[in-house]
Amino acid sequence: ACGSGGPGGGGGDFSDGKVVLAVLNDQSGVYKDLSGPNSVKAVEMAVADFQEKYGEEAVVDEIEVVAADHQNKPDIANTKAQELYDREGADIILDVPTSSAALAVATQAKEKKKLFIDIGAGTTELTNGQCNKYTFHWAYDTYQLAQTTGTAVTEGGGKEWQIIYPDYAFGQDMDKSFTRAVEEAGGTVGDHIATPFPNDNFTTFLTKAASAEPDVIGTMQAGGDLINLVKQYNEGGYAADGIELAVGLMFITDIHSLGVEAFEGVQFAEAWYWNHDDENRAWADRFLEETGTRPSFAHAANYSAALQYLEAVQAEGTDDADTIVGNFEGKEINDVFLKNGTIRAEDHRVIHDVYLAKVKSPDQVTEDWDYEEIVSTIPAEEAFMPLDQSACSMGG
Amino acid sequence: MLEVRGLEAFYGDAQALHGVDLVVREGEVVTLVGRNGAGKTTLLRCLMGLHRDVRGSVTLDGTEITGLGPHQRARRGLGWVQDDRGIYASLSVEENLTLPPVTHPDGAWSLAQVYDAFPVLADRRRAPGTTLSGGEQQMLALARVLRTGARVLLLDEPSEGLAPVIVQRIRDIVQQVKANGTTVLLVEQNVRFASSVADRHYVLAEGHVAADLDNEEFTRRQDELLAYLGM
Amino acid sequence: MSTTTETDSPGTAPAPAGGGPALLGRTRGRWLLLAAGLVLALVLPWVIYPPVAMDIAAWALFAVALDLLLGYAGLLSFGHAAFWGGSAYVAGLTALHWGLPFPLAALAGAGFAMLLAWPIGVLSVRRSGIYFAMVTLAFAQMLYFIVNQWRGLTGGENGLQGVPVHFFGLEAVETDAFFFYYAALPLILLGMWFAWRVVHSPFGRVLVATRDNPARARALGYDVERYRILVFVISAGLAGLAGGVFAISHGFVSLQEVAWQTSGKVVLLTVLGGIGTLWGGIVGAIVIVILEDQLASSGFEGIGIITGSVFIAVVLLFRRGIWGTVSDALARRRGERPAAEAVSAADGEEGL
Amino acid sequence: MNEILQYTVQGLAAGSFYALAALGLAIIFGVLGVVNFAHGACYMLGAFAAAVLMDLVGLNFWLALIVVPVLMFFFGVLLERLLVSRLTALDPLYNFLLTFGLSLLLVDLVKREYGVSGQPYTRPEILGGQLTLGALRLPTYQVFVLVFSLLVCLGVWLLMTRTRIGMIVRASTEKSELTRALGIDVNRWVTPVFGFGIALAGLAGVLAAPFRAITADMGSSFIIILFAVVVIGGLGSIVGAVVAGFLVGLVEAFGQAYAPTLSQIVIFVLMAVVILIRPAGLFGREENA
Amino acid sequence: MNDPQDTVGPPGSRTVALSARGLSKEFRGFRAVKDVDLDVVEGEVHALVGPNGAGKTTLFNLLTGYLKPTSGTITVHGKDITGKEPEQIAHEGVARSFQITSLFDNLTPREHLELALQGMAGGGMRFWRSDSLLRRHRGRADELLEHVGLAGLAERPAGELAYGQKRALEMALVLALDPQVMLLDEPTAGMGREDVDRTIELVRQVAAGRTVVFVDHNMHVVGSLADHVTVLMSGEVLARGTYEQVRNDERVVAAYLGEDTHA
Ligand SMILES: Nc1ncnc2c1ncn2[C@@H]1O[C@H](COP(=O)(O)OP(=O)(O)OP(=O)(O)O)[C@@H](O)[C@H]1O
Ligand SMILES: Nc1ncnc2c1ncn2[C@@H]1O[C@H](COP(=O)(O)OP(=O)(O)OP(=O)(O)O)[C@@H](O)[C@H]1O
Ligand SMILES: [Mg+2]
Ligand SMILES: [Mg+2]
Repeated sequence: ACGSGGPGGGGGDFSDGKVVLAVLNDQSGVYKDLSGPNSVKAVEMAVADFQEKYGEEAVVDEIEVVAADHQNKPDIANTKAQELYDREGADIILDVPTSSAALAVATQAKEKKKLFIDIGAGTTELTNGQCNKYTFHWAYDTYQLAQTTGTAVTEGGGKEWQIIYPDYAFGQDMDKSFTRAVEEAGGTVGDHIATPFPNDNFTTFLTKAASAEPDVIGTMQAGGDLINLVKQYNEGGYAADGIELAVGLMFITDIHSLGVEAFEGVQFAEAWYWNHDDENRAWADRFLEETGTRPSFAHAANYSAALQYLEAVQAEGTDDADTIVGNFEGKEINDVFLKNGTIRAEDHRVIHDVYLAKVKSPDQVTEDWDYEEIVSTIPAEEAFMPLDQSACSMGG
Repeated sequence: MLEVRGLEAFYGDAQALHGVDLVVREGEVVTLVGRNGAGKTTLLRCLMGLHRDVRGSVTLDGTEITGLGPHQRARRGLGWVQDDRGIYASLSVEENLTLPPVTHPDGAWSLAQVYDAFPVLADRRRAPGTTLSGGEQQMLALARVLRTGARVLLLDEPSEGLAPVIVQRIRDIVQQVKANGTTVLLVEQNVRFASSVADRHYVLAEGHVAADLDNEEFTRRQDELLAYLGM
Repeated sequence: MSTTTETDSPGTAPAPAGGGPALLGRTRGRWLLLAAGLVLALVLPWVIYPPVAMDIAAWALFAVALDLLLGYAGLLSFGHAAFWGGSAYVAGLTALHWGLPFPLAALAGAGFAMLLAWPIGVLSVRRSGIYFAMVTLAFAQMLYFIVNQWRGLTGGENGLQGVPVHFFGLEAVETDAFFFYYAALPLILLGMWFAWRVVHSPFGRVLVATRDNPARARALGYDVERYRILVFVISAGLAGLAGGVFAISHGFVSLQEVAWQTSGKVVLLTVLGGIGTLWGGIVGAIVIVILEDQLASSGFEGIGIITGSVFIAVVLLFRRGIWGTVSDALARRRGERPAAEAVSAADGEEGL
Repeated sequence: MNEILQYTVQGLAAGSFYALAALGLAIIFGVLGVVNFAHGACYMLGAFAAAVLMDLVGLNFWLALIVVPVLMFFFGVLLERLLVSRLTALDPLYNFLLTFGLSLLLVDLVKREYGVSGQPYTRPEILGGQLTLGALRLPTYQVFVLVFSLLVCLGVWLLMTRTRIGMIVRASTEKSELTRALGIDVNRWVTPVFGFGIALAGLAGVLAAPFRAITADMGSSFIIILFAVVVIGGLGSIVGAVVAGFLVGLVEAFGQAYAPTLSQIVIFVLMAVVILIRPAGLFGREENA
Repeated sequence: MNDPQDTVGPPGSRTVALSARGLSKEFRGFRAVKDVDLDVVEGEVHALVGPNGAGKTTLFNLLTGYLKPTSGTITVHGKDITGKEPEQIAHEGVARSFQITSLFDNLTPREHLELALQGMAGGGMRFWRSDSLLRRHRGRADELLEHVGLAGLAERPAGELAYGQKRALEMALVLALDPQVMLLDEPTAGMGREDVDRTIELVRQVAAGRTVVFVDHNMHVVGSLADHVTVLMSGEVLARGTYEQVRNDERVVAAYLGEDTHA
């Protein structure tokens, strides 16, 4: 059952007479490039677009964007979230990468009965065991990553797999989802090799995995560990032996910083790519103007979430959280980020079309940030965890 | 050779030396006697430039060395043996000996000379310095400054804790060194030892020079001094 | 020749009996200070956002616990996150699964921290100085890996979420950070009082002696290792109490609590406040927790630049920390001797 | 059998990084009594310097192996003069804390300047590919790292034990006041030695550049393992640092191969066992308390 | 604590207070102490002399647990203490002083003694009591300070004392432990003659009813104090007997005293 708490004051439709969007993310740590300060920019773009679109018609004049840095520390995220809701009058918190931080903020959202749309975190718990009425998960999750890469690569011919995964919750989730996806697509998974995290030496693991002579080594490492692994995969000369590398989680910022040479031919799941179609590209051009860089999927998703929230506010004429939740649930959306998007009412997961991408070779690259080739599109319904597998019950 | 004027030294708020004046002439052996806590060690440390909190002037060979750092003073010919000997644990006996640079090659002892004078050191030349016994360490420390050829030796209680035979050996060495024309300023508690090697004696009491005696007078007034100084 | 009075060379400046804080030199001053401290503790959530006030209180106790070990036994633990975090998990788990009221959950956590500290202490106190720091760091790291792997129990890097506050059905405390603060404060104060008691006990005196000259202490019949182990366990227990309260107040426990950065942070608080002052850590906690909170909303990238610089500045310029510097200045004005640096250079034990 | 050989070489190659860096740590500790917490950050700076200079002035790997350690040497000299030297008379813990602060600062400065994603790096073509020895196939680069660092370790060991420099360095460490009074200008030695230790960390960083992710955080967990290495080897023991470095590399590789979930804990268990049996470390000198 | 009955051993009873059998110590191949047998009779003052490096300090370290013997056994009043830790041996009534002074630089002499007295009384682990407990030792502490001539310096941190004063404090600490067996390593080293005489007097006083073993190079001290002398040389016992016997032993003269024998 849904929570029954209504807004405190009956008279005003807007708390404090304004709408406050808060971006709580990592402004200095590992997710800085991927979302960080530029996510705040993306949200500001959404506000500007909203104000331009409705002008005088807008139901609220004052829209404020505030930002805070959680430094990837869940306790800071937790305190900051409370502060944003209580003191800064935030009506919604956006982004929050790092699973533990996201889960902590979700708990606060539930306590304070305020909205929270997560973009940066990958954990399926947000829409599963730990879901709640006020929390939405907008862009991607570990299930979707594994499902996308596992299915698409296997169907593309990589039948025999070895999986190397980091031995912590994210990696373990990914390993399970991957295995299921691969097997459903008709492939087989040999060894599941757990590695320490963080780790800078994967040579032993790669040797072990390659000794089974698989078609594909699936790796669930991320960030610096992924780079370590990819470099050592390249040094080991496994590509020449016909062993492909498929990656669970990779961001365009990774490719940008290391160069396409390092990742050439690597396949991975992508939630959104700036150069995929004209609509994306047009928005990416504007983003480039604002920030001097091309957007990652997280930037686009932040824009989308902020914009859709404001649309809901406009439609309902209030920033009351329960009303907005009502507006959101079951809504179908198409915007620059969400293609065939639906906000599932049952678990608040936002499903949309996602892609299997492949890193271009250096000679295919025609301009800065032109790194990816979209190999296939996975329809929304297939990419995300089916409802029957979710343990979400909104009452709890 | 060595001249000290108005030397004052402080430990925080406490003053340890209250204007010490003394002169050591070339080739002399001079002792510094005084009861525990009189400031003898402090004086030597000041001469070596190891004490930061000082006032007054020190000249060596007529040149003012007051502002110089310890290593510069060493290079000008001051050689110091500290009261707790200062043997390096991380260096072998031989390395302890070869560590200090030879500053005045004419008077410098060779390794062979050292080993000749102190056969124990030769036996244990590979052993880490501090595994020697207290007395062996004292010999090592003395031998070490002799190797540099220092022209003025500042020795802080070199006979302390040594077996009588060794004390005799040390005395012989001091005499030998003196015969070579080296100047020695010696802190001593052992009056017999002091009077057997030194030309003159400064009596230090409560941070200043209480008396300046030649050896004859020193021996003559020994009992009176002992009573006065509690030595 | 100039007369530079360098009081910061250790060993020359003596400490008052037991290296105790000179700020509390006089009985009247001591009472005034105590009263001021209590008032501060009581009004804190009125002037500072209550969850932040709670963080300050918890970190302050953590720093006091560390100073008990660092300042009075001369042992720098760089692995205290193990006890703070270990306790946080136990407190969280007991509250979550058994529904323990939070004071009991925090005490259970503290108990666990002490149990954990015992074997670690037995192994670590075999070395002192820098070695001790590295060994404790390594053990804490080991716990980190275990917590991370034991996902079924701890939630791995997602953390242990949804830890409830139980407080005998008192709803205000259970839901409102402001009231929770007052419910938790007695636990924190109890911990601080206990640390004070330890420092000013016969045990505390011996501890200082073992810090300054362990070989001598042994000749006097004191089993130095036993003293060190006991103070390690006590310190861990207090750190655990703080960690337990902290976890409950946040409603979850994350890997962050057992990570080495947490150990580093508490060392920072202690050093900033002043090593060997016992209460300095409180000042350190106030400064750093507020600073971090402010920085988080300031848009400034790179907290490490600030904390790193603070660290460097304190070590270079105010080695006695805020509390120590102020109390020395007061002591000097009264014509007393300033206290010596708690960590003395005399300890050549770990030489090459 | 083949695999065991393979793991052995891989373990030793990974150990090379530990050995080189631990050697620098040991030398710095030896001379200044300072445990340099910023050593991991210096390793990171070495890798970054290689990458950034390649990007800016096209400095190649071979030159980087010389230029970067030289730069790091001067960086170390600067650090010593500006910061570390101010604390020499004090308990080594203060310098430990200082360098801890320094590592936070350096890492975040690099993040601010270069972001958090990795830097690209290309190694010379000649070090690419595989070496085949019978049935054994090894990446050329790993073999290079192993041989190169063994040579460096040997050279440093000879320098410290067989030369006057080494002797002066050890003496200055132990009793700087006395060493001065014996006519040696200690400051002239302490500073370059600190720089030298930092240069070794930087060198390890350059070697890591082609093979590992060049990120601001790359030194953060590295330093922790490095501490375990020196505890196992015996703090301040040069031989100990090198042997334990390679040993830890091996233990890690075999742990990863045969007990992956435990592989990280294994190193710390090893450390605990060493402390239990030989508190001073495998090569540390036992001292009477 | 000392039981009055058994401290004053009648001179004839010849109970052995401290005994070593076949004691050896090897340092990385170097044998500093070789197969030493030593019996110290209750109530006597026993001097240990020998050239530098003979192994005296090492023997002391073995007897007090700071070093573990390579072989051999040590007993105190018939009780085997081989391999025990220093603090345990202290509790067996064996106390020592150090050749190189070893004090708590930040503590005053009075605090040193309070600490020492409390160590023997036990209760140092009581972290829940107030440290004013220590004050009950103050009377005895001041008495001891008086005894060694440090009464005026009771409140000065030990780090500021001159060497001779530190030696005196060192001595007071040993006394504070009220041991049955006292081991003094060069108690007069670095002292002026007056202090030496005062120390001799002091040792003589406290030796009443106790067993004392000491090392000293000052033959004057050995001659005035020792009932028995053991001469060590290269780690082995070269000679033993009364002072008179030993100083006339040719081997001892040759190896240790030199021709210049009287002090
Ligand atoms: N580190 C110190 N801090 C404070 N005072 C000191 C320090 N070292 C020495 N003093 C004081 O300075 C005075 C002189 O000491 P010094 O060591 O020079 O005496 P000394 O004549 O060498 O005595 P001894 O014969 O015992 O070696 C003494 O009163 C002593 O207490
Ligand atoms: N830790 C050690 N390692 C190696 N050798 C040692 C060690 N300690 C002592 N020795 C050696 O053992 C021998 C005996 O030393 P010890 O200190 O017992 O002599 P001592 O009789 O006390 O001499 P002194 O009267 O000069 O103090 C010496 O040759 C010394 O070098
Ligand atoms: Mg002296
Ligand atoms: Mg001796």
